[in-house]
Amino acid sequence: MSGRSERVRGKLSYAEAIREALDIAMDRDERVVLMGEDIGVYGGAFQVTGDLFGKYGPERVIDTPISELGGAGVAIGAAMTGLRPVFEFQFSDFAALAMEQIVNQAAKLRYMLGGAVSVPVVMRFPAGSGTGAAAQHSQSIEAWLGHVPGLKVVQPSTPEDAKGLLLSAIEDPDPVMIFEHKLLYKTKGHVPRGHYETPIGEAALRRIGHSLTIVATSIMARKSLSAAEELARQGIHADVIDLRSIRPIDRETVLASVRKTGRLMCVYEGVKTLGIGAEISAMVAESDAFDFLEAPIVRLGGAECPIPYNPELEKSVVPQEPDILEAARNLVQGRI
Amino acid sequence: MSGRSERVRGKLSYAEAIREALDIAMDRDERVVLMGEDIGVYGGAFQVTGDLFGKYGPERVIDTPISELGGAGVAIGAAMTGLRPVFEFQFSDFAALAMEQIVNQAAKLRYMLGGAVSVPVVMRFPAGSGTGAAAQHSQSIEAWLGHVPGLKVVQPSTPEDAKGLLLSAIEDPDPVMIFEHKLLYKTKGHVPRGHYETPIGEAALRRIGHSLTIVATSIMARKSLSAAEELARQGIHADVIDLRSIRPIDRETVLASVRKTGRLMCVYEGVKTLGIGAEISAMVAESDAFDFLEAPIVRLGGAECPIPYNPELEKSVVPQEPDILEAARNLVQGRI
Amino acid sequence: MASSNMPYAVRAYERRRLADALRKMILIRKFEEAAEASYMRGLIHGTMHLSIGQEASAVGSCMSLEERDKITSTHRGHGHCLARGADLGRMFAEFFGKETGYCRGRGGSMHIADVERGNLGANGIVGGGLPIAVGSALSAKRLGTGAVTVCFFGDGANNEGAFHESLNMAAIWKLPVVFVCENNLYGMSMSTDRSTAVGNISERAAAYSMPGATVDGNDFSAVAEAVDAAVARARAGEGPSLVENMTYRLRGHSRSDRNRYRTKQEIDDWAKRDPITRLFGMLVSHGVMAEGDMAELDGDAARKIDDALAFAASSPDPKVEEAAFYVYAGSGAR
Amino acid sequence: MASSNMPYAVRAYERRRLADALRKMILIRKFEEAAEASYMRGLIHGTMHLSIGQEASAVGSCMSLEERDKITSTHRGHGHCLARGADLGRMFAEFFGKETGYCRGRGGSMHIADVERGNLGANGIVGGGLPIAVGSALSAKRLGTGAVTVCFFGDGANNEGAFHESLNMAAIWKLPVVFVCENNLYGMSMSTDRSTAVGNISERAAAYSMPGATVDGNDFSAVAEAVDAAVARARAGEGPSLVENMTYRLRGHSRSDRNRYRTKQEIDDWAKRDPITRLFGMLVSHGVMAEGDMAELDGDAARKIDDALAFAASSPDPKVEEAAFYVYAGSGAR
Ligand SMILES: Cc1ncc(C[n+]2csc(CCOP(=O)(O)OP(=O)(O)O)c2C)c(N)n1
Ligand SMILES: Cc1ncc(C[n+]2csc(CCOP(=O)(O)OP(=O)(O)O)c2C)c(N)n1
Ligand SMILES: [Mg+2]
Ligand SMILES: [Mg+2]
Repeated sequence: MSGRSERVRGKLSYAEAIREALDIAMDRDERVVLMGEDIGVYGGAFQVTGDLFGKYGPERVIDTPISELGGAGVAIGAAMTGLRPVFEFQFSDFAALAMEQIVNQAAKLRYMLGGAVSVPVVMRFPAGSGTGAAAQHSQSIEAWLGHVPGLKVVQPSTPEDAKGLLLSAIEDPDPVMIFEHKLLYKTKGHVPRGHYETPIGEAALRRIGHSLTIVATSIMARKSLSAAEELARQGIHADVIDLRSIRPIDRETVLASVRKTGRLMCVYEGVKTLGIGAEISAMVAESDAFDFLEAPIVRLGGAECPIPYNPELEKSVVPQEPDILEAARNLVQGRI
Repeated sequence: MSGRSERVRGKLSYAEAIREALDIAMDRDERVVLMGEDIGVYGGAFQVTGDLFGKYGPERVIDTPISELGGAGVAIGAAMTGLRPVFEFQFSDFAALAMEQIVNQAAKLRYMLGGAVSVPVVMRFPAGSGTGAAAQHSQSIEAWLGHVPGLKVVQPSTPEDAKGLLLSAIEDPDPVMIFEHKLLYKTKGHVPRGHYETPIGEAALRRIGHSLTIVATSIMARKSLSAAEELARQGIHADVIDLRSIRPIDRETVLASVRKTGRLMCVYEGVKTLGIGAEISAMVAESDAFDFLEAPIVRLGGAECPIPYNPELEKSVVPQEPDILEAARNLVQGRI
Repeated sequence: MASSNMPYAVRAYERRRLADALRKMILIRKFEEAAEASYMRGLIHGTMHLSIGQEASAVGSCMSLEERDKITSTHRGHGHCLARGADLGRMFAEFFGKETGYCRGRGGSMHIADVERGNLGANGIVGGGLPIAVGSALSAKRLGTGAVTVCFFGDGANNEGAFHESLNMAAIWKLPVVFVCENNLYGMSMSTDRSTAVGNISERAAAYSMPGATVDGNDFSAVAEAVDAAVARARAGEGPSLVENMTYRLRGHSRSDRNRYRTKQEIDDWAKRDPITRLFGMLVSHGVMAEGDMAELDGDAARKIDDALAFAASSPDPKVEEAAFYVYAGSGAR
Repeated sequence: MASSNMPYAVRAYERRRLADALRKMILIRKFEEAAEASYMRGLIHGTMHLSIGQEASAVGSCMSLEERDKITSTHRGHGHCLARGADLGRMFAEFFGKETGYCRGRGGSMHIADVERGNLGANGIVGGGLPIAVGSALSAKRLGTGAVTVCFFGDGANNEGAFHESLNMAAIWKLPVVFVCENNLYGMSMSTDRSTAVGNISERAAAYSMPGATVDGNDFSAVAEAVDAAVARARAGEGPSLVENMTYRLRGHSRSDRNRYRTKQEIDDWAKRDPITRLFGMLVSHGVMAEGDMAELDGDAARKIDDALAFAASSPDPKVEEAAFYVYAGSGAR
């Protein structure tokens, strides 16, 4: 839309990139409003909305009471009737309080009403472990929403995508759920200026190799990329796919890579069982790419355990770079 | 416990088998109480509790207000402090209202407290489509709970298992979630008398073949068995595994079968993407059984669509027997 | 001072509007009786919740609504939908699962909606519509449309957390929404005595510093008076209200209800307070209608119902290949 | 009539118990100050919510509790835990993530619990403990244990649906539970003025036909008086109550709070109403203590804290191989 504004500038953090997207969207469209707990003068639990309250005021940056079910429902009702709400959950864990409105209402209304209504709501979920906040503030529950037709679900891993996917989401006529890993908020990267959209449903091939395919989500895409650099020094060359979107999934990008490499590893932070890696694995195993597989499909996911408080324990229950390295080496060297 | 009471008698329906389990458990243990909406004089929306209210009275068969989050939480708090509540959701869809208490509390309390507490609660969820109740009363959301460490999740497909798994669940020191398919309530089968326990975490190999392995859950286990009879007439002999438990999963039974047959098909009613079939497929694809696979792993799951109201549409979005037949034939004849 | 002894409705509305209200109530009754009959004959799939006996609540609560206004409805929502002027044929077509139905056969009775007439939809989740209504009111306020939203819900729904969260937000933000509780004494089998820790649900309004009123929900005029005042208040920017219409469902909760939790006596007593008979009697006694008019109204309604049933019956089913249309924007013709 | 002019606490409790209450309040204060210091020194992971300034609410609310009684606590729960007599060493050990901690290092500050002393646990979910408390009260009633449950929650939590559902169920079933709202004027940055559509949260009690009272939560005696009465009522089988303790957290919500939503003036004003100073002053003025006693109490507390910190620091970390112990019964030694 905003044409030739793709000049690169100083790096922005992931949180700043999100804030910039919100600012741009609010500036171009009066209907965009922000809702959530402590997003006003406090600037958000993770300082994502920052001073947007100062710029747009309480009419458009709306602090909600601690009422996740109701708050999400209000955003949904508002979206049905002309606003474009972006609702921030303080932690993705609290989605558990609002599943009824997200799943039974937002996801299904268009369908149940035979297309007579749209629910263009965006919900943002700070997710993941690594902050010492323990079991009720550290979950990765994107797989729940990825299982729900009617929703779109994305997990940006870079500042550029955080902005572009959010701008896409706000334009989208359907409900879009954005999982933002808390440890990413301070990571920096180049972010194009102005308005641009990163398409929902497209994975990013971040690195090209031939020895194996690594499909990773969110912060695991970064860890996998970094591991892949080290692997390359050891003569193992990975395709690294940052999935970005888990509903819909970019099937073709994954399959094309697996057809080339013959080896697949999925890396994700959510609990391994029934996590996103299960879907990627199954999607490949049922496709024509199956015939190209030279080894079992490896999943590196979170342990079957709530997130513990102790920092060493906490690290031990989600994949870390050394785990990725080791699993990749074993996979390529036929040691599984 | 109740020793030699395994005499076979007239058939019971699935609903009657559940009621019998509740009755036995209440009779042997004063601490067992039932909670849920309209489970008292009304007998439950699906007449599962029936006249237990008449027998045990309002102190032990407790009608709850329409407050799923609070009701589930009360059951959890009661379980932590000495009762053995069995909580009935009127429809599994309403679990969406109680996810916070189920997931953030029941599943995690033992862990978060370092083992200092137990949450021996049982929750029952009438699930699935086929009754014309449309998108908010027909979901199969067991995959959400299957993704949550700290819970146990089962899906009985026969009256015998419905009773045995429920009795196991009530004895279990951890929270057990039972998904009961609504279309199964009236199906009949032999049910042993008295107290017995069907172990949680064990699949049932319902039929022995060699051409392919069908792993199915809940009502799909019945449909698959029936399809397998027809397949046998056509010279295709399936191992049919009724998974019964989706957390934990009986890995060995599935892998042993796949090592034998070399072909795997998963049949489940939940939405295909990120449904239980994804996990089964991935579990096999990452195991040593991978080397025995002679064909891609087929998943027959629900369509990427809420459950529609129109009866023909409703049938079309979940696997039916002819779909199973066709998919199995294609798999065995190498046509996928 | 004679006029002040007249019921509110007679004072407030023109004859035409009073007759129209009665006509709508009769239409709702006949519509549901016809739906029930179709159901019995196996023409309707699934379940169905009839509001027979509650027509004054539906129609009375919508009297002062304008085109721009919105409602959110419930699983027991046929009356709400018709009160806002929905097309009978498209409603029956929906029950029959037809492509011409309001939801193209995908929703059924529990999701009946008529978005063009401001009905944002019935809801299969008890309490599900409450936050949505508040969102609709938030839109109206932000966008300055002047629209008011009427949010219907049952006595059972008042114990859902969504009730509490919704009323609180509506109040702190002074939103133009009217919460209309249709208290028919039971949430399925549970009486409000057993389920609800307060005498009148309207007393809960105080917990949100909003006005609350309990009225005879089978008295069309009383309902209209209370809701009109609440709508005016909302329209004037003074915030939300809670109105409780005391009424009764003469049928069971749904098809599977064996009425074990209430007595035949109670049902009979309430049948005597039939809201249609009462409104008709009032209109006759105030000279708005004549005794003989009822037959004509009944006849009119019956004809409309027959036409609508015929339309629905002859409508096409949705195509099975199109089962997954309308999950996302752009999938499915519109 | 001199005695009736005496504060409730002085009338109701023996000297020993009054001194003990003050001792506990001081211990809580010093404990949290030490935790804060450890946090600053990077010894504590994650986040931490301090209740400095709210000690009278924690200790006053537990005065009439017996061993069999239960409490449910919140994310701001150190005071509640210590009020019930928890071991300081095991608490610090938990903050340090040690195997000797109350949660074996798996829970941290937000999940601190002491089940043996009836503390069913802090909760990271605002409002999460409310239904659990009701469940605990249901157990007590069914099993006839005579136990009362005190349910702590914040002003912010009062807008969660769980609040509404829990109070309603407690009331309809007349359960032995006391809801203690610690109203410190803010839920994170949102003042109750902005978040809550009612003047005093205790007014919401009427929506559940239970008694509600608002007291000065920094006045130990006022808190104890109100909660003791509510506990007695619960114990007598007369059902639940709601008590609102008006108090203030002198620290930020958590480490990341920049206090942008409140003024320094406000904080300073509240600091002048320090509950510890006030209780001590009261005890001195009624001859229960002497001015000079404070130094000894402080010294005692400091020594206990030092010992506890030493215990925690020297305790072993949990083994990484045992990270997934305690997910299910039987996994992990006990
Ligand atoms: C969240 C939720 N819980 C339970 C149900 C099942 N259910 C459908 S209607 C109903 C009773 C609702 O009572 P009320 O709100 O008084 O409405 P009424 O049926 O009396 O019109 C129940 C329990 C549901 N649909 N949604
Ligand atoms: C369900 C839920 N929503 C939001 C949060 C984030 N959060 C933690 S404490 C808090 C404020 C709670 O306010 P209040 O209940 O008044 O307790 P206080 O912190 O003032 O003691 C918030 C919003 C949470 N932990 N859980
Ligand atoms: Mg009702
Ligand atoms: Mg507070």
